[in-house]
Amino acid sequence: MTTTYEPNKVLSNKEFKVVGTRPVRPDGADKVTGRAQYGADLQLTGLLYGKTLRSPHAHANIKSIDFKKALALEGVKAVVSAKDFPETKDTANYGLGDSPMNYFRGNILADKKVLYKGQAIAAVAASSVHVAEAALSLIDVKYEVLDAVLTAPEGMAKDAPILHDDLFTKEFEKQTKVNSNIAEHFQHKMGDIDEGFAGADVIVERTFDTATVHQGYIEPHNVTALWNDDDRIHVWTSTQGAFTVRAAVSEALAVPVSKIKVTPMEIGGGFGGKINVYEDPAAALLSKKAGHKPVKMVMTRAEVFEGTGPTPGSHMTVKMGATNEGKIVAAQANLAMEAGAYPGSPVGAGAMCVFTAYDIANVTIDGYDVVVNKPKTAAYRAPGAPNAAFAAEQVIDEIAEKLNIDPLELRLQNAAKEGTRRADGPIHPRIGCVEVLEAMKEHHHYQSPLTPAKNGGKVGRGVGIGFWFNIGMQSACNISVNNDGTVNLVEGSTDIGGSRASIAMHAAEVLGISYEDVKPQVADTDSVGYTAITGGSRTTFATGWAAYEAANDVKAQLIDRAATIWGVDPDSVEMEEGVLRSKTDTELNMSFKDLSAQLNDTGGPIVGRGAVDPSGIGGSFCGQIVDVEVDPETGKTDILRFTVVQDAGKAIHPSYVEGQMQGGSVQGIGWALNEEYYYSEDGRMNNPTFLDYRMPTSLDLPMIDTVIVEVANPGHPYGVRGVGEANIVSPQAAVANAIKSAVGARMEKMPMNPAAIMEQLWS
Amino acid sequence: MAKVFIPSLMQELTDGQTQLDIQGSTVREIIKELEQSYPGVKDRLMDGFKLKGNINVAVDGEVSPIGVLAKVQENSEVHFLPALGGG
Amino acid sequence: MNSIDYIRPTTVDEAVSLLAKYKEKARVLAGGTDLIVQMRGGRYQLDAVIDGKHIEELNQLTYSKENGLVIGAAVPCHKIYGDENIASAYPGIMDSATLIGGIQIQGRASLGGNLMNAAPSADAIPALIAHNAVANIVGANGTRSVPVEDICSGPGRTTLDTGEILVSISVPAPSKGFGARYIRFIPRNEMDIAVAGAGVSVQLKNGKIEAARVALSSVAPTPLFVENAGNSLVGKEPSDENIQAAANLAKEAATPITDMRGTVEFRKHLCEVLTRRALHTAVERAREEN
Amino acid sequence: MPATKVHVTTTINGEPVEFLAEPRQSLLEVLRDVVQLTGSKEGCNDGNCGACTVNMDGRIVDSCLVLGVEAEGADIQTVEGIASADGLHPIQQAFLENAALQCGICTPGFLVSSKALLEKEPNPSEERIRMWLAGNLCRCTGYDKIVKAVMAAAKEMAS
Repeated sequence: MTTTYEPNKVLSNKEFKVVGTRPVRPDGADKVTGRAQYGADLQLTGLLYGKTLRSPHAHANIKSIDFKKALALEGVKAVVSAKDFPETKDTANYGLGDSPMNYFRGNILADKKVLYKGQAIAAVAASSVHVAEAALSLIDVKYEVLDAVLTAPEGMAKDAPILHDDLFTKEFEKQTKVNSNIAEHFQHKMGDIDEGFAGADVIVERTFDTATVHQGYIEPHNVTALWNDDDRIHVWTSTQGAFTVRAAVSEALAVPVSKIKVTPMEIGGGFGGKINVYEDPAAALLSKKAGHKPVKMVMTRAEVFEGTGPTPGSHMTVKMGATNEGKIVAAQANLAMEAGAYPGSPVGAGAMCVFTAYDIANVTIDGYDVVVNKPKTAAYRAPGAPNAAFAAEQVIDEIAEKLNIDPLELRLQNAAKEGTRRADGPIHPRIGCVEVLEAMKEHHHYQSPLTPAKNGGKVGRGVGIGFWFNIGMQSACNISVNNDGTVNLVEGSTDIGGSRASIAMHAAEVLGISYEDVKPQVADTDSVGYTAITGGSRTTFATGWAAYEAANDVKAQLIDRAATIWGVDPDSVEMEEGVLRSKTDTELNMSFKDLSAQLNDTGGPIVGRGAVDPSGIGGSFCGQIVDVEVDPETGKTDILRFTVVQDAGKAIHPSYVEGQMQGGSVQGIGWALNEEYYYSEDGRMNNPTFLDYRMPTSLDLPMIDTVIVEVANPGHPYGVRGVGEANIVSPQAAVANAIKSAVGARMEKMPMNPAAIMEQLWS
Repeated sequence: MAKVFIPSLMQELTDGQTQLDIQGSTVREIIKELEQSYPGVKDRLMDGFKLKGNINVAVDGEVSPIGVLAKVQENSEVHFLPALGGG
Repeated sequence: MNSIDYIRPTTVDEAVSLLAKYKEKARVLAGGTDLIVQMRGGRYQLDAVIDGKHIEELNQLTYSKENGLVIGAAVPCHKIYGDENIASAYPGIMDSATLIGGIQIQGRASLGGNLMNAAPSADAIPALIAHNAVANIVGANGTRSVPVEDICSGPGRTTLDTGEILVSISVPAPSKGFGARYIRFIPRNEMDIAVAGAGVSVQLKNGKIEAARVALSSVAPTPLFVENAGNSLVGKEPSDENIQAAANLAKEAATPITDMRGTVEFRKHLCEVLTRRALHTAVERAREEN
Repeated sequence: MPATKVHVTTTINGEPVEFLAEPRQSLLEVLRDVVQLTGSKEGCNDGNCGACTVNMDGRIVDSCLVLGVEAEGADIQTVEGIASADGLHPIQQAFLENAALQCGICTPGFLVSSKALLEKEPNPSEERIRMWLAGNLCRCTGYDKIVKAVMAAAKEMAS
C-alpha cells in the first residue's frame, strides 16, 4: 500500500459542536485513583456478611434443610430459605416481561427442588465472611438426586427427565397440554419455503452446536441491604438497572416499591448479566431477621459462573438456497436454545435476527426455548443473535464459496435495505446494512493481502455481519441550572462504559454550553424518575434523549426568563450557542452564564425535566473482517488482524463507541475460540475459574481496528443508534469463516478450540 | 383499514389467514375487532387491559412503547411480535 | 478458609522442627500462588503455614560455570530469569520460569513451590528433569538429594516424608554442546495450564547426540520422565527422522486423561508435536553453544 | 485452632501502617476491609484476573495470593498511591484521555501493572506491553485502548 493507513475512522456526515467530540468522562478521576465506590467497596456501621448455600447437584429434590448447627455457630445472626418468602401473587413482572412467581423466586432461593448446580438454597448472615462460610458447611440439606438434562436436544428428547411438572409448551401464548422441557415454540414464516428452495441452484444445510458461555464481567455480583427498623428497605448494589432491582425486590418480598430505595453503586461490567436479580432479596430478608442490620453479600467467582448468567448453548440447523447468480431465494432455520433452569432463553431474539441482514423472499424460522439443568440464562449482549449468526453467517459463506463469489459481494447483493420485509413481518426502516458492508469492502484490511503468518501456520480471512434491534424503554432526567452558568444533570442509568459523558453531551449540545459545564450524576431510585436498564443498547439513545428533552425544557424556561427580564414577548427571544438574544432587537442579548447568575432574583430556580419512552429505535448492523493463523499441527488459532465496522447512527462520543465495538468483538473472539462451560456428565461445571474459563488476555489479540459508519437514525434527535450489542453478533462466524479459509475446516461447533479444530481436521 | 399480520402460530384462530384488513384507530380497537370475527385472539394477546408481558405490537415497523394504546392509521401495518430484551 | 497459624522461621532447623510438630497439618509457604488458592478451596485444612521466605538457604541463588546452579526453594521466578548468566546457561529452566503465570505470579511463584505442588501440569518440572536437576531435602534424619524425576508420586503428592522440607534445587553446569527447551501447549498465549508440555535437553558431541532427556507435563499422574525417548537419540545424529522417532516414543509413553483441557487423543498427539519441536530447538541451541 | 490476630507493621503508599490481621486473611482482604483501601479489587480471588494487583517491594503481585501477615516490613503501593499532590500520574491521565476504561473495575490493577512496567522499561513495544499485562483481565475494552494508553503514557513520561 502506498497510502498511509490510519486506523479508527469515523465516517461522519453531520457535525455538531459537542456531539461527536471525545471529552474525558466525568467519573474518570475517581476511577483511576481507586476512589470510585463499587458495590463491594461499601462499608456501613454494624455491617454483617452474608453467604449463600448452593446446590451441589444439577437436579434434585430437596427433602429437608436443617439449620440447627449453623445457627449454633458463634457469630451467625440469621438464616433464610424459600420458606421466608411471604404469600403473594402468581406472576412476577419487574419490568422485563411476565414470569411465574415460583420460577422467579426459585432462582433466588430454591424451594423443594434444585434445577442446577450452584442454585441458591439458603443464605446466612454472620459477623464475618469466614464465619458465614463456616456456617454454610453446617447446614444439613438432604437431597434426592435426579437425572440431569444438559443440552437442548437432550431436553427435547421424548424420554427426557422433566424439570417442571407445571411447564407446558406455549405457542405464541397458546398454552398447549404438553408437559415438556420445551417452554415455548416460536415461528416466523414469509413466502413459500418449498417453492424458494425449488428455485435454488445451490443449497447448503448444516447443523451447529454452541456451548454455554458467560458474560465474564470482572466484578462479581454484590449487594448490601438494610431492612430498616421503620420497615423501609435500602439496597446498594452494582446493577444494570436500579429500578429493576427495586421492582424485583418488591415482587419477591411483596413489599411496595415506595418502601424500597435502591442506590446504584459503580458497576464493574454487566453485558446483560447484571440485569437479573440474585442475592438482593435474600440479603434484605437476612437484614430483617438479623435485627435490621445491614448485610453485604459478594459472590465468589465460582458463584458468578455457577449461579448467574450465562448465555445459552444452542443446537441449530440452517439451510439456505441461492441461484447461480447469487440471489438468495430461500432460508430456513431451526433454532433450539437452552433457557437454563427456568423458561426464557433468547431464542425469540435469535429467531428474529438470524436472517435480518438479508432480503430473502421465502423464509421459515422455528425457535425452541428449552429448559435444562443449567443456570437460568440471562441477557448477554444481543442475546440469541450471536448463536444464530454463527450458523447463518457460515452457511452464507459456504454458498459464496460454492458460487465462487466474493463473500462480501454476495452479502451486498442480498443486503437488506429500507423497505425490505423481515421474516418476522415488519419492514426495515432506514438501516445501514449496505453502508456497513460497503465500508468493509473498501477497508484497507479487506483490500490488503492476507496478513503473513507469525509462527509458520496457515492464514485465512473471514467476514461476517450481524444485526441487533436495540430497545427503547423509559428514561428520566432532571437538569437544574447553577448560578455560575453550569448545570447539574440527574439521570437514572447506571454508567457502565462512559454513558455519563454521552448523556451530558446531549444536554451541552442543546444548551450550547461546554461539556465541562454539565455535571451529570446517576441517582438512586428515590431521586429520579423511572429509568429502565442500562442494556439493550438503549442508554445513550433513550437516556440521552431524556437529557435532550430536559435541556430543551431548561432552554424554554431560560427564554421565558430572559423575556421577563427584558419585558418582551418570549416568542421574540431565541437561544443559540449559549447566548440568549432578541430576534428583533440586537441590543438585547445575554449569555447563559449571565442569565444564570440572575435566576434567584428574577423568579427563582430553573429546573428542566425530560421523561421519554421512545419509539424510533434504530437497529444497528456491525460487521467484522478477521485474519487468523491456525497451527495445522495443534489447531491453535491466533488473531492476526481484526477490523470491526458498525453503524452508530451518530457517534455521540466516538471513543466510547469504538470501545463498545472493540469490547463486543473481543468477547465474540473469546466465545469463538475458547470460552465454554465444560460440564461433567452429572451437570457440574468443571471450570468455574478465570484460569480454565479462558477469556482473551491482551496477549491473545492484535489492535482492534474500527470504522464507525453513521447512517442517522431518523427516530432520534441526533440520529443515534445504540451500539452496545450488534458488535458481538458476528465475530464468531467471521472467525469460523477465517479458520475455514486457513485450514479448510468448516466448524460446526463452538468453541473452536484447538482440540475441536484438530478433531475436524482429522475427520 | 389496517393490515394486520397474524403470527403463524396464531393462524389456527384465523382459519389459516395470514393477513387481515381490520378497521380500528388503535391497536386495542383492532384486537377488539379481531376478537369479534375470530374468538380467542384477545386471550392470546392480552392480559386484562394490556398486552401480555411477553408480546410486543409494532405499528408500521415501530414497536409501540404504549402497547395497545398505539394509534393505527388507515393502511398501517400491525405486527404482533415476541418481546425482546437486550444485554 | 479455616483459621491458621503463620510462622516465620529463619533457619532450616527451625522449619524442620515446626514440620515435626505440625506434621501433615502444616505446609511450607513460598510464593503461595498454589498453596493459598488450595487452602481457600479446601484442599488443605491446615493448622499452620510455615513461611520459608525468611530462611537463607531457601533464598539462595548461586551460579558458577564450575559448580552449576543452586536455586533456593523459595526463589521467585523473576529472579531466575532476571539473571542473564543463569538464563543463558539454563535455557529450558528459563523457558519454564517465564511461562508460569503472568508477571504478577512470577513475582512470587518459585520453582521449588512448583515442584512441591507436584501438579501433573507443572511447567518447571519437565525442564528441571531435562536439566538433570536434583532436589536437596532436609528432614529430622538429615539431608538427602533426589533427582527431580523421583520427587512426584501422584497428583499433588511427593516422595518427601512428613516433616521434610525442600531446601534447594541443584542443577549441574551445562557443558559445551548442551541445549534445552521447554514448550507447552495452551489454547491462549498466557495464563493457562498446559494441555501438554515437553521439556528436553540434548548434549551434542562431534555432531552426534551424546545424551538426551525428555520429560512431559500434563499427560500422566505426574510429570513424566520418558527415559527411552532420550536414550533413543544417544549416538545418533540429530536428524529429522531420529527426532521424530524420539517424539513418537514420547507420544507412546503418555497416559493422559480427557478433561476440560484436552482429550486423550489430542494430548497424545501434542506430546509428539511438542517433543519434536522442543528437540529441534534444543539442538539449535546446543549448536549455538558450540 | 483459635484465630489469633497478628500485629503487622508495613508501609503502604509511602506511609507507615500498622494493622492486626488473621493469618488466613489475604493482603487484598486486609487492604480492603482492615486498612480501608478499597481501590484494589477482587475479581477472582485466585490470581487469574489481576484486579487486585499491588506493587510489593518493587514487584507487582496479586494481593489475593499474598497473606496479609506477609506484608510485615514490606513496601506496598496500591492504586491509591499512584497520583501525587501535583495531580494524576501520566499513566492515569493517559487512561482517561485514551478512553482506556469502560466499567473501570480492572483499571486499578492495570494502572499498578502499567506503572511498574514503565518504571522498568520506559519505552516498551506493543508486544511487550501485551505480554506484561497478560495477567490483568479486562472484559470491556478488548485491550486496544489500554495498550494505546500505556504507549501514550510512555511517550508523555519520556518528554
